[in-house]
Amino acid sequence: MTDTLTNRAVPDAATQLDIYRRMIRIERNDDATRTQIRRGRITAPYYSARGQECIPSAISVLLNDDDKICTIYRGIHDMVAKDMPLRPLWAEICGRVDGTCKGKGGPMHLTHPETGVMVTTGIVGSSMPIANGFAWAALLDGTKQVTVAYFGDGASNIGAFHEALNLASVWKLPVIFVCQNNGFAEHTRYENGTSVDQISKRAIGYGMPGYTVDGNDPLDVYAHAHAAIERARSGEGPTLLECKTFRFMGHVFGDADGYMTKEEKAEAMADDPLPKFRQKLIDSGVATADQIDEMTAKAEAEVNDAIEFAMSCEYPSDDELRRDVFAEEIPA
Amino acid sequence: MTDTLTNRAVPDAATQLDIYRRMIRIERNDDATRTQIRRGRITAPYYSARGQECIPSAISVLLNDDDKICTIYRGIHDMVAKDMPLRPLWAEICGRVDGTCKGKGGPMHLTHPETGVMVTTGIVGSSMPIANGFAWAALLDGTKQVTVAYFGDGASNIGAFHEALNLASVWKLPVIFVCQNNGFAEHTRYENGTSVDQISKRAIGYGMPGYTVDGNDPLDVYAHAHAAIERARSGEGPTLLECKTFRFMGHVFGDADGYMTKEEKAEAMADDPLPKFRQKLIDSGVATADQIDEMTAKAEAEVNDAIEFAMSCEYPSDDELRRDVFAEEIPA
Amino acid sequence: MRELNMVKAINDALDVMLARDPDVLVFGEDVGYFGGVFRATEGLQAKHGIRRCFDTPIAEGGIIATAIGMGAQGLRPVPEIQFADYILPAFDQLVSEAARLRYRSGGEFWAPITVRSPYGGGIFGGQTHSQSPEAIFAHITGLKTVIPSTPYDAKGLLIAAIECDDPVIYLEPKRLYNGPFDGHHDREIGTWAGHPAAQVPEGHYTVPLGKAAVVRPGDAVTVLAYGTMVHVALAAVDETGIDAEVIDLRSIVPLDIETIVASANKTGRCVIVHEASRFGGFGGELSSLIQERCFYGLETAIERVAGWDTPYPHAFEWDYFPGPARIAAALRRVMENT
Amino acid sequence: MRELNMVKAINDALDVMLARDPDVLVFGEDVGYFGGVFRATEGLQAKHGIRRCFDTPIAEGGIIATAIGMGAQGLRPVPEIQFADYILPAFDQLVSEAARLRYRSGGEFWAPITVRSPYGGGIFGGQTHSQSPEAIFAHITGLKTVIPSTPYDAKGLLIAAIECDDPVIYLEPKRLYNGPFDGHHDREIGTWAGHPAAQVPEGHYTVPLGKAAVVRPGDAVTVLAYGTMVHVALAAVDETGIDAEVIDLRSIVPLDIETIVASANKTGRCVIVHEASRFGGFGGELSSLIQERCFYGLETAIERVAGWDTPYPHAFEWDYFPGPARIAAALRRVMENT
Amino acid sequence: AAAAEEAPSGASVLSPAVRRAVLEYGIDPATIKGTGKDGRITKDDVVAAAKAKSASPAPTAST
Ligand SMILES: Cc1ncc(C[n+]2csc(CCOP(=O)(O)OP(=O)(O)O)c2C)c(N)n1
Ligand SMILES: Cc1ncc(C[n+]2csc(CCOP(=O)(O)OP(=O)(O)O)c2C)c(N)n1
Ligand SMILES: [Mg+2]
Ligand SMILES: [Mg+2]
Ligand SMILES: [Mg+2]
Repeated sequence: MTDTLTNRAVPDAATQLDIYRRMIRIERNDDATRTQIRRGRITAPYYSARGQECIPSAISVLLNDDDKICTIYRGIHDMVAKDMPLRPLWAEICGRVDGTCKGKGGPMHLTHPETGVMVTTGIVGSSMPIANGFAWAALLDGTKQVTVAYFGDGASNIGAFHEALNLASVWKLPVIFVCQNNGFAEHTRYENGTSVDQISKRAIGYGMPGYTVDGNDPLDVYAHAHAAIERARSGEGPTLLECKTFRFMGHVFGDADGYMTKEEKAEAMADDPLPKFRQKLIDSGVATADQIDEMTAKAEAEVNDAIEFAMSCEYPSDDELRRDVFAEEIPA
Repeated sequence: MTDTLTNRAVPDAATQLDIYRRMIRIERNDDATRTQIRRGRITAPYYSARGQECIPSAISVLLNDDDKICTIYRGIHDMVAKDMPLRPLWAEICGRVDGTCKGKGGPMHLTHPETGVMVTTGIVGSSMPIANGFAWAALLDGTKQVTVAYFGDGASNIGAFHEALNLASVWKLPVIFVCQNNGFAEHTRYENGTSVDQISKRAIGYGMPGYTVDGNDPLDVYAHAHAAIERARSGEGPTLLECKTFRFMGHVFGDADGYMTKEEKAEAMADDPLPKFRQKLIDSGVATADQIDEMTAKAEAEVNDAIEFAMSCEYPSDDELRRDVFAEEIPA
Repeated sequence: MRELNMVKAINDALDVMLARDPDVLVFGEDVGYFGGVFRATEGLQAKHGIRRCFDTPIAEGGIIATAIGMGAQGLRPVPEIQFADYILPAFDQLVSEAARLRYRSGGEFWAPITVRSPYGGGIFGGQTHSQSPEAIFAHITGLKTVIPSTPYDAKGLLIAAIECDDPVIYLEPKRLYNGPFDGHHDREIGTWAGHPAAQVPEGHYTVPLGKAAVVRPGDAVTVLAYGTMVHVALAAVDETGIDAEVIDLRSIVPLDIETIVASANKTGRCVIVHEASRFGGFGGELSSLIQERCFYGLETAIERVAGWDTPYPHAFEWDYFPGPARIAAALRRVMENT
Repeated sequence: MRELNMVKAINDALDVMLARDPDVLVFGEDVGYFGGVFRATEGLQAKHGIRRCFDTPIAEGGIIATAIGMGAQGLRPVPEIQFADYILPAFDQLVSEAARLRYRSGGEFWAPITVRSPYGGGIFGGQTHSQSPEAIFAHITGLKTVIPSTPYDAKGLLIAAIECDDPVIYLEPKRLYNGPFDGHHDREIGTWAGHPAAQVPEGHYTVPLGKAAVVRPGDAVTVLAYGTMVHVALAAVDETGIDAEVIDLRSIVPLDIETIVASANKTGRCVIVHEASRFGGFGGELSSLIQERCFYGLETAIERVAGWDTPYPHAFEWDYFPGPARIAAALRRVMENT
Repeated sequence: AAAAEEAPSGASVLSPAVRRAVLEYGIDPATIKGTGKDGRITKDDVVAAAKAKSASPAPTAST
């Protein structure tokens, strides 16, 4: 009952490599984050997106810097995929003044207008309808800018989801609603919170196309994102993409995983998008193992540089506390 | 794409007459309300449901006193259909102490637990998810009680709708969600607020049956309500019924109707459910014109009695102001 | 100059800003084609086009969220929420997003939105069409809250709010739309005709946010009010003959604390008036601020006159409403109590 | 008697009530199978069954609405909202429905629900996982607001809240779950072990709503606090050596005004402490009430020590948090200022 | 408060404004007859008493 794509766009070799570049950058960054936390160098709740790298990577190759994304606490992969620079990202995670938000956003509210990373919320659902505002602005300005709203499967059950999709469709807004369905909302299984077997079916209720996509297959995500973005850019309105995937590290880093069986977890993790796509690139002659290793090393170097940079930055000074509450500084 | 009923229950003659009795009681009550306002005997914003009589009438013949309804500002027809007595109803509209809420609810918040009229909200959407609570209680108590949530087409676009339907479906609650689609939300046309051509299609997104029904045809409403109530009582979960109808008197009594063409309005009003069903009852030999006239006269008398009763009641005394804020009275 | 009532003054402000600034957008339920249930947006869609003034579905959270996104991209949205009571489904968006975007982005972007909403009672609206929610907004850091009491101020403050780069909750005392209601519901109710503040200049002008107006100078007691209560307080002062200084706060965030403190220090006596229920209302903040800053200037305890601590009561509207008699009694008390 | 930390005490209260009253239901996100993100509902589903303790989708408005309907039909739902910051999407249901149902039905039915929610800062939660929203609830007539500060009170107040026929917002200071945090974040942080109020009786007992506790009697100055701030205030008092009377309000609605007034009249000096930002916070109500009732007994201006008027600031958590040093400074000021 | 325990009558309850006034003008409140509610001393009473005091010959005007 969910829609089926007829014209499947296929990324060329360079684009495939670019997708992989983003994926490995995410993966290296995620790995380093967990290491830093484990070593006690940073203290922050961390919502790892290990396993979900493919989704924003295959989408972001189709986006420009001025295309916007609105994402969530589990969204650093979305930002890294959008090529947000890692130094200000890390400085922000560490709460330093050179952070992209002067240290005042912190790990849960990273934003970076230069690369279109506009809203990151800690309140489930809230960023989805905000995406519509960016899209309206684009319509009004007559640009081709699109906005991608990333969210989880659990978030598809809150009222904000409904209002966001209905508004976007009534107004034919250039938004792509991307549900990263990892099967769980915190520790609650999909089916205990969600009344429909495929979230993409909800698109029917908003008169927009809805697709269920293999979120671990870059080519599948790319093809559907391509259609959705084309549709948005040409003024036809929004699309709902449900990308099925898995979060390898549980809800928040350090989580116990007693809420699923070992077999279930092992099976899901066997479908790791990274080694699978790596192998595919090599097999299809898009890249050699060496090229990929080089790319990996480069990503790792960038991450390490960003971390060391961040650790060397100052904390914001006390006056910052009272700045940015309003346009004018508030009195002490 | 919306569901189609296969087994259509047909009301027997007595039931058909009972539906008509409820319809004419609503219509006489509505007519009297408008007269009283016109004559300046009551001051209240009035959301007439003239034209929508058939929907709650054909549903209420299937309900018991302990089945609950949750409705809205445009809901007096739903209450009258549920056989709420008219004296306390009118006393409440007039703000008198003999009102069903001691005059403290007023015309927008009428409730009457004895006939299952439990929640009436002025905030669009808010009563829908509350219906789930009654349904949960019924599940827990192991009764066969069902809850009907009435709401408008415009209300299907607010977040509360989404949360209500998803929760009800996940928990398989005995709720019937009845959208009285009259084509307008205040002065805004259906299609300017709603992204799908049939609201019943939204049921797909919640894994529940959804039907679009002719809300001016008692037999069609009855057949679908019958299926929905059966489903609910047998523990299979909720249903969404979209009943298409029209509000003859605009949004609020006294409204200008410049937001539609004269032809459009005339055409909609030509499908008046009352004379149509009256004729049908006569033609099919269910009742004679005399019987129906007698029924009408009886309804009218009941309404007049209720009005005169209400006007003779006292206003609540000042101490009532501070009662019912909390379980204990608050100090003056 | 033209005389306008408050609805027309608001309409005029929107018209001026739509014409002047292509980034200004006006939208909400029934706002476009129909012109708004209180007529505040009448004619704007016809004049400025459907892209600049448009209808929305019933989805208050979605409306405010859309405004936030627009604002973060540089537009100046002016959404209408039809009644202030309907703001609550959008409360999360206002608090967690609109109010906080500037801070958490380190000043990179913000939500320069102006949420217009009619509020307050005295119109037989019952529980959910009469409330005064200003206190819950005043407590949210990052939001500004503005409340006009005259057509002149309504236009000037609204333009200032739209031009302000912060999110502003602009509450319109709906009881004042057609006239300066003084609380005497049992008398004939006047219109704005002939009122000096109904003289509304054409074109662009502003009344700055954060500047109170001393609407009646006096030496005996300071009366703080806003919205409808300004007119009710003036009536009460007249009726008592007490030489009160009546201050119309006009915006409660930012608050013109200097004007308040100067007056309180001068008179040594204060009465604070608001329609919202008393417990936890904005009067508490005003009273504490004065007490903190003028302690040794106080001759008697500061009084609050407010709605009772009940839901807005359908059957007791005029008992709940803090009318001239209740204010006059408080004025007499603070004058006697020394 | 057993020693329990605050989470365990809350769990115990729920367990007692689930066992005692078949109408009690416990539900929320991750509450059932998983036992709650803070473990407050651990083991309850296994013991009392999936009908009595269950998981919900992420839909705060729907969760509260469901509780309202259950309550109106005579059940006693105890929904959990995972963090108080997530209550906002349910604010409409709490204000327009839960708080108002009894009044507008003329006392025919009501919503005897207890909304449990962890609140407050000091846990590096940033903007949306640290806030203290009590003031916006206190202003809503029809809601009661309860805040425990010890395991003993947490259990007794929670049982009282569940048994209360009104809707209660029960805010759990999450910083106190594991120990009586006194604001010295840079020192080793203690647990509840050995604290007298960690002695939690088995079975059913209540701590009545609306009764404050004088946790440290004194003659020099009255300190009003609740939640985490009780322990921070006690530390500050200790450090200054001032003979302060520290009052733990325990519930802010209903408010134990008698205990407050008696203490303020005795000491003539007051310091009010809360974590929430100051402007429009609950301290304003407390300060005005004392000023109104004890005016001639006040030796010096009432002070408020509170969070700064900024969003909860990720990068400045301990600057924002009203720690012992800030409270001590206020205590010294009110003792000097006469 | 301490002041409340010392003197009975109207002088016992002094508003903050009056307390400051008696300090500024150096006047013993016990010597003032209050004209306020229940014989309470007002700020005006203090000012009047101060005027009366300065109108009477200065106690020690050694030039
Ligand atoms: C309104 C709200 N309710 C609850 C939470 C707590 N919470 C944080 S993440 C989460 C689960 C979200 O699940 P999903 O949408 O599937 O995203 P995922 O974490 O799996 O990526 C919950 C319940 C919240 N942040 N906001
Ligand atoms: C949350 C909220 N927003 C807006 C309103 C104002 N309002 C009252 S009725 C209405 C239209 C509702 O339309 P619909 O759901 O189709 O019901 P109908 O009135 O047609 O029966 C609106 C917008 C409200 N009461 N509550
Ligand atoms: Mg998920
Ligand atoms: Mg309608
Ligand atoms: Mg603005």
